[in-house]
Amino acid sequence: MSGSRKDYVRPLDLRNGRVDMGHGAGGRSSAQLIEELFLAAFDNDWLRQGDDGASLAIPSGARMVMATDGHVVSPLFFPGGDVGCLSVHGTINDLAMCGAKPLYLAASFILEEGFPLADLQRIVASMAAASRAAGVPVVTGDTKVVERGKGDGVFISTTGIGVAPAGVNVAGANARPGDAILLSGTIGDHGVAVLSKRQALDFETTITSDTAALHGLVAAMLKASSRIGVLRDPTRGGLATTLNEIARQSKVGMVLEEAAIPVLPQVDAACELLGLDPLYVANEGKLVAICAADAADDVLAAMRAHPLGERAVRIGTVTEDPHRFVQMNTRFGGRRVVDWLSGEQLPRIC
Amino acid sequence: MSGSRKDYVRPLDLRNGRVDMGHGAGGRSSAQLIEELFLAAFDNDWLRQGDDGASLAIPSGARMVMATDGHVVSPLFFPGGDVGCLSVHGTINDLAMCGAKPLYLAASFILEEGFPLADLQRIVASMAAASRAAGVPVVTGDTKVVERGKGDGVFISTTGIGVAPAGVNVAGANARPGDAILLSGTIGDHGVAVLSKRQALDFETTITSDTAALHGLVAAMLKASSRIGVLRDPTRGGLATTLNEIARQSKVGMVLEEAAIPVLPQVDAACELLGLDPLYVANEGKLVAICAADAADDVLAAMRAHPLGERAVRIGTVTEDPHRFVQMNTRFGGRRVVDWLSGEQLPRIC
Amino acid sequence: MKFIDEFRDGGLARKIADRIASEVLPERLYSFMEFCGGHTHAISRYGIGELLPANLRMVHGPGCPVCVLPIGRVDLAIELALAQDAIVCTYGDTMRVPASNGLSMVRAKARGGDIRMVYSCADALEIARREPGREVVFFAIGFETTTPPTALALQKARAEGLRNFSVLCCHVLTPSAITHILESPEVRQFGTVPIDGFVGPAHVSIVIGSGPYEHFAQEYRKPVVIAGFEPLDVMQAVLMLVRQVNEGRAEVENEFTRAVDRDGNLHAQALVSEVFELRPSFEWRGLGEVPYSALKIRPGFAEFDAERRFGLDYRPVPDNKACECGAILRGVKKPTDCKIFGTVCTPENPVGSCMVSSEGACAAHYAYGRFKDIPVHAEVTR
Amino acid sequence: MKFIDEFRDGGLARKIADRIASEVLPERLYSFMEFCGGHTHAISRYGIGELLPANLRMVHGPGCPVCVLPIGRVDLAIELALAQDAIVCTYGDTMRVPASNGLSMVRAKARGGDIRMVYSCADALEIARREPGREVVFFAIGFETTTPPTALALQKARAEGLRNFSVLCCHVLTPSAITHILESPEVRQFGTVPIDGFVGPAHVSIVIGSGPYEHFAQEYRKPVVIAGFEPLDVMQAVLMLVRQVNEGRAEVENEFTRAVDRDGNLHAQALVSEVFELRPSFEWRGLGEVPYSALKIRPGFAEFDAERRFGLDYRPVPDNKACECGAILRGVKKPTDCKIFGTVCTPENPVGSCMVSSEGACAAHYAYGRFKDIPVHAEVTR
Amino acid sequence: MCLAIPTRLIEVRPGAQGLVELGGIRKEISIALVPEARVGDYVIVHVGHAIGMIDPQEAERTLRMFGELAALAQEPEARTA
Amino acid sequence: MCLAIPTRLIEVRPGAQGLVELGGIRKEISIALVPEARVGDYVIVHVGHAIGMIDPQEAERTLRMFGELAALAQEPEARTA
Ligand code: SF4
Ligand code: SF4
Ligand SMILES: [Mg+2]
Ligand SMILES: [Mg+2]
Ligand SMILES: [Mg+2]
Ligand SMILES: [Mg+2]
Ligand SMILES: [Mg+2]
Ligand SMILES: [Mg+2]
Ligand SMILES: [Mg+2]
Ligand SMILES: [Mg+2]
Ligand SMILES: [Mg+2]
Ligand SMILES: [Mg+2]
Repeated sequence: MSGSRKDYVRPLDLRNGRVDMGHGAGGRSSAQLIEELFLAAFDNDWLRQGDDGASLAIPSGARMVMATDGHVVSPLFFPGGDVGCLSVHGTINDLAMCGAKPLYLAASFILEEGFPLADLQRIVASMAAASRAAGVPVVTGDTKVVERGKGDGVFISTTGIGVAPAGVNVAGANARPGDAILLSGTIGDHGVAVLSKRQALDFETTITSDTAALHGLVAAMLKASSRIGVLRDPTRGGLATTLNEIARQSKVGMVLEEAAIPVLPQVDAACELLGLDPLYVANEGKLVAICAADAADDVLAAMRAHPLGERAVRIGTVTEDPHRFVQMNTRFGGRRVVDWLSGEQLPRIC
Repeated sequence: MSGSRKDYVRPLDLRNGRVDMGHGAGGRSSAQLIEELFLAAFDNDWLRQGDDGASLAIPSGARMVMATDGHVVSPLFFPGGDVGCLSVHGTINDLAMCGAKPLYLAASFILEEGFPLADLQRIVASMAAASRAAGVPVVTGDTKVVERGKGDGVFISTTGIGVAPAGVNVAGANARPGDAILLSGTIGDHGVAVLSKRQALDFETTITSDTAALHGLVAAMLKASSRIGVLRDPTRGGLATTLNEIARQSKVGMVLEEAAIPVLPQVDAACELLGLDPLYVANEGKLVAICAADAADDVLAAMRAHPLGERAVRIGTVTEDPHRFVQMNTRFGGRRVVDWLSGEQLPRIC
Repeated sequence: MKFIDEFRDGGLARKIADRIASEVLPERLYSFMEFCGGHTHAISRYGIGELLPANLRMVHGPGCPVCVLPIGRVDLAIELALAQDAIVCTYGDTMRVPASNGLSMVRAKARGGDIRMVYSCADALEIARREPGREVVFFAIGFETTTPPTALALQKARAEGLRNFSVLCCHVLTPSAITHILESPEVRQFGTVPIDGFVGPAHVSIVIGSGPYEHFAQEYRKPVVIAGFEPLDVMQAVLMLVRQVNEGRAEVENEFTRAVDRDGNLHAQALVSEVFELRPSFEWRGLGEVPYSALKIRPGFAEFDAERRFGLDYRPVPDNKACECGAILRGVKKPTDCKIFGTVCTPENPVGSCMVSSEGACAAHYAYGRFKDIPVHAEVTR
Repeated sequence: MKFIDEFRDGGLARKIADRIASEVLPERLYSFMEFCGGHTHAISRYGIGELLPANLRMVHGPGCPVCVLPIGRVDLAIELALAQDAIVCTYGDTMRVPASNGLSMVRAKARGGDIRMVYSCADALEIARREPGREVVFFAIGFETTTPPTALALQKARAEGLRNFSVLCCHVLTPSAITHILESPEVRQFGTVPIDGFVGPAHVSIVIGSGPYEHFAQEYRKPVVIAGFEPLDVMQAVLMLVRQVNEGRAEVENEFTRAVDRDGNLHAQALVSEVFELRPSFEWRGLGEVPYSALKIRPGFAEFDAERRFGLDYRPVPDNKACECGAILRGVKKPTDCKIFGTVCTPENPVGSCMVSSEGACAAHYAYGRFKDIPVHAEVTR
Repeated sequence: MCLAIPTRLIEVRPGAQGLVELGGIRKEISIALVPEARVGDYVIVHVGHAIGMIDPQEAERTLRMFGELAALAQEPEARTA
Repeated sequence: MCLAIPTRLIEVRPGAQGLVELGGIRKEISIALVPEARVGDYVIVHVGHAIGMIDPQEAERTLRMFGELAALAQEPEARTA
């Protein structure tokens, strides 16, 4: 300013600095963290405004969809991604699974005292890149700092809003007996990629997380057919749990064909070694679609034409079943129930 | 179902149970926690749908506002509130501070393994009550569980959306020299109430947190005058930090009158005892408004007519100042700078 | 995956199934017990039951170290974590086994116990090295397969002079359990056990060899076929059992020759007997006290024996009265014969041993087979 | 608040201000040092400077135990937390004091040090009782006010036989510091110290009484008025100093008679001399080594002395070259005379001792007074 | 420095502890350093310990001194005006 | 029970450790219990330890046995049809 002494402020030490309690106290250190780290990465008009919330334009006449997810992955960096891009993809996908075009994201960071600012910057950069690639800006945010031992590096809760065009009615309760069950690609990649970096398990693999934003794929599918009833991303709990959720919501049963479900060989091998079942392992860039049987080919064609749906397949059929069992014809020739996940899926010895 | 054996499932042990890792794994335990605890408390059509997001009706033609906040208060229960109601009020207030009518909330819970389900239920009940009282439903949510020692009981990130009617333009950059600075009531109540329960400090006080949803007050104010430029809730960092933020955004200075700023005697006393300054202590049910000087009386009258603004006062004036200093005429007769908070405000001995 | 995928071929399965169908005598009932949870798992996961003739029934045995782990032993592990503040390391399998007072390792962890899941006992040793200021106890469960790695860890601990490492030894022995099923006093209570033959352990036999079953086959006149855990192995073993029954033989045959011979892994056996000795008696969940059916740590390793180190006092805890596990483990009843199967007793809240691990007879039936039992269904809503 | 609010009355302030204005000799310059940060704080917070005549200047002294804490002492506390894994308990004030290598207690905590803020040293003792397995060190700073509570804690620790509690003693003494300002060799460097009188400590004097200043007043011919920390106290003391100067007196006067007498708290003094003894020399930040200006723990309490217990080796660390604290603390320069005031050196990143605590001369001027210095401004943006 | 504040002692507790009151808030502190303190006295609290006491007569006297100044100050004030 | 899996030993490491490969993933395990194992062998891994080895000839023989059954089974299959 006119007549001011040169306005020098020591910048954040992004190389060796750590998050300390002052960064969360709301004073000048908080402002500096937001400005030099978050704003620098996400840079957009809404954030730069610096208000308590973001003021947004919304196309009128459409239904709005809102979705939220907390992201608490450990380790924070894993093959193929990190908690940053995951937190963008996860919420965008939940919007897409409601048939909505994602428009805006809000991000709430809970940082643990002592977390290296360099790691935070990497995570935020990854998040910003994911947000830009998806065309969904982070328009408002919040940062809190908790004491060492009361957090785990970084937790990111993202919330998204989007709009569902009139005529789109996608919901978990829409599966009908006879409908086809489609899957966009291989299962278990994300979970295995993350497990491979857990200290107690560590194994070498070239598997990378499938983390991706699926709204483009969904848009192509919805364009190809108006007869898609259900969309869902099989994240925590894996494909098995997601299908059981849908069966419960729609009050139907399902019969799957094990032979149709694509699993990468390394995922298969890791599951054998650890005593896991790929059906229960998390995915972050896959979706399940349930559509009218005679629309299945159109939808599959649209999926396969999209880079994130190249390996899309039909994996089964919705059935009438008062017990809402998800069953599976095994590759071996038998049939079994594919149940909900019980508790956590833990590596087993027997 | 027809022909089924009686469908008995052991309910959650809400008396003695604890959050365990299984509650966050996405399987049947997760579903049970959501259904018997969260859904039971928040009960509404959107949540009951059980989809990845909530599908919402939005009045067309208005600007939409989105705000998010993480809530990490310790202790979780404090005089006058708890993290549950706080997480509802905090985000509603951020929407209101943008001039918006809050419509919907999303909630992301990060639970620490071992947290008593009974406490979680109390928090969720308080949250549900606050949401009902405010008329702003929690329409979608997410729950994650982190290992013991990697969280702190419960973190709640809430995100809200609301609509700002055409013509309302409230933002931190709108303060103009000559404007009046209004405050809705006493400062420091929340921070002192929370500090009084910190193990190392504990003192007895009848002070309770001022946590409250301010959207009703804001609506009354906006109705009374169209010349309110800035609204902000002085939370973390207190009144001093909030005013410095606004001064920075609007590129103005401010002069306050210490004698006008209401502080409860017990808050004053606690600050004396701990070496704190009430200007830097957090509030959760107060707001600062900046309006044209000649609208101040109308706005103050509207505030005082509302239960949450009974003690509303004018505390100062916006000035032209290239240095963006917030200054204060002291009760004693001097003048000082009211600076940003540096680091955390810690109890002092000297 | 070599030596795996070939043994899961559905086409070959069909052929073996047809062969079995053609060889069973239509007028006869065949009951075979697969002792091992590994076989139970294969039968459930691949739907082998559907491929077997109606007059051939597979009975799930007690061969899952988690299922047979008695409540009282889990209580000891929890006591170490909660009352003694030890770091208790355990395989993932034991985490959800119900213990007394509504606890389990998962819930004890939620109550503040420092309980850590390990993939190998070597990891527990490593934790002890890294945290010399804490007591680290490895909760050792498992059959003859899992015992040699524990023995190795104990040897290393002694060699390194680790002062803060010990083992809560719950290793059990396969042959004595099989024998017990046929000769225990409880057999009277359930009537004659209608088992015509046994599918013998796969991986256990890698370590102990096929020899130890010979006495049993002769003594009790029951055929035994040692079989791998892949589905074709199981089907082939069933075929081999059908043939023995049809031909009136009671021999030990080995389908799993690619990994098992008569002697087993002598190196591992020597190591085990250096570190462990027989326990006179040990409680098996569902079976009760079984004489000479488990191992304990030899006096030479006493300082690494958590039971001695912490002066632990074993207290048996009775199973739920409604639970039919005892009868199920002996092949006398089926999971669906239990009044509380699928309602009070579910994988989320297991009541009896057979529901504890996914290898347990009830859990396997719940997870994989219950679509055949229409009245049971799985819902969270009340 | 009784005995507080009455002493903050703005109306009375005006009267005293007018009286001062009427009594100062217009042709004379008056420079008074308030030794204590408490007075500095009152002057800044209440804007007292504005109420004093232009020819009367208040000089902020070194009387803040945080400001004068040398880098090397904070380094020791950090070493205890990071290298010795001790729980280091400390008053909130020390948390942001800059140490070596860009660290501070706040940042050492962020790097994993178990550093806990306490409100009282009794809380540190309580932590030691609750966590007998950990070493607990109380980082004891402060003047004669804060020393008796530390002495009490050490007595209790010895009486209880606490084996894991010790104190890193950094207690310093007021009279020697005041003396040093007037007689140290460094005075030559800065020229004559232009101080006409001292506002004497308030709370320190409660403990030590007004007696100890008498020798000083006589020896150096400087008036001293002991004053409370409320703004009216400060103004009244200034008036009393003006009168002494005008009348050519150099006495110890006591404005704070409601709390201070000649002897002080004899009970507390006895306790302190039982536990502590004089250090031959101690480094003060900004002042350098000051002889007999601090206390150490007596040999009878050696096991509770963190310096002996952990074999700590004090290493002095020089201040930043640009820093003018030495001159400022002696009243020769003002904060705005420092080249880096308000730019490189700010409360977020304090460089010198005067910026460390909000009581420091530079920090107080930055927080409360800098609107008078137009060129400096406070912005986060670059 | 040396933040300390006069509070009223409202209860003496075992172990040389005391409950003090200030502007409606209460806190337990140590009174071991002021063994002469009695309920009703104003003790000066620093880091959780009473380190001294207020003499109400002297406080009164000091305030009176300020007041006398006020009276004396009439004259110069008039002069300024 | 006793989850164990045949993996190929691709590297012998100090301290009786070995690197094994399965379907493209690799893991370090202990080979202390199978001192006879050599690189290229298939070892059976359980709880991070090789507890035995696969005899490839025997595996071949077993598979052939299934195959022979397949040939024999032509007849009953025809009967079913
Ligand atoms: S269902 Fe449960 S209680 Fe019943 S027999 Fe099986 S394990 Fe025992
Ligand atoms: S501004 Fe900082 S560096 Fe300069 S004299 Fe003050 S404390 Fe020292
Ligand atoms: Mg979601
Ligand atoms: Mg998601
Ligand atoms: Mg989803
Ligand atoms: Mg916020
Ligand atoms: Mg942590
Ligand atoms: Mg916000
Ligand atoms: Mg808020
Ligand atoms: Mg706000
Ligand atoms: Mg979710
Ligand atoms: Mg915690």
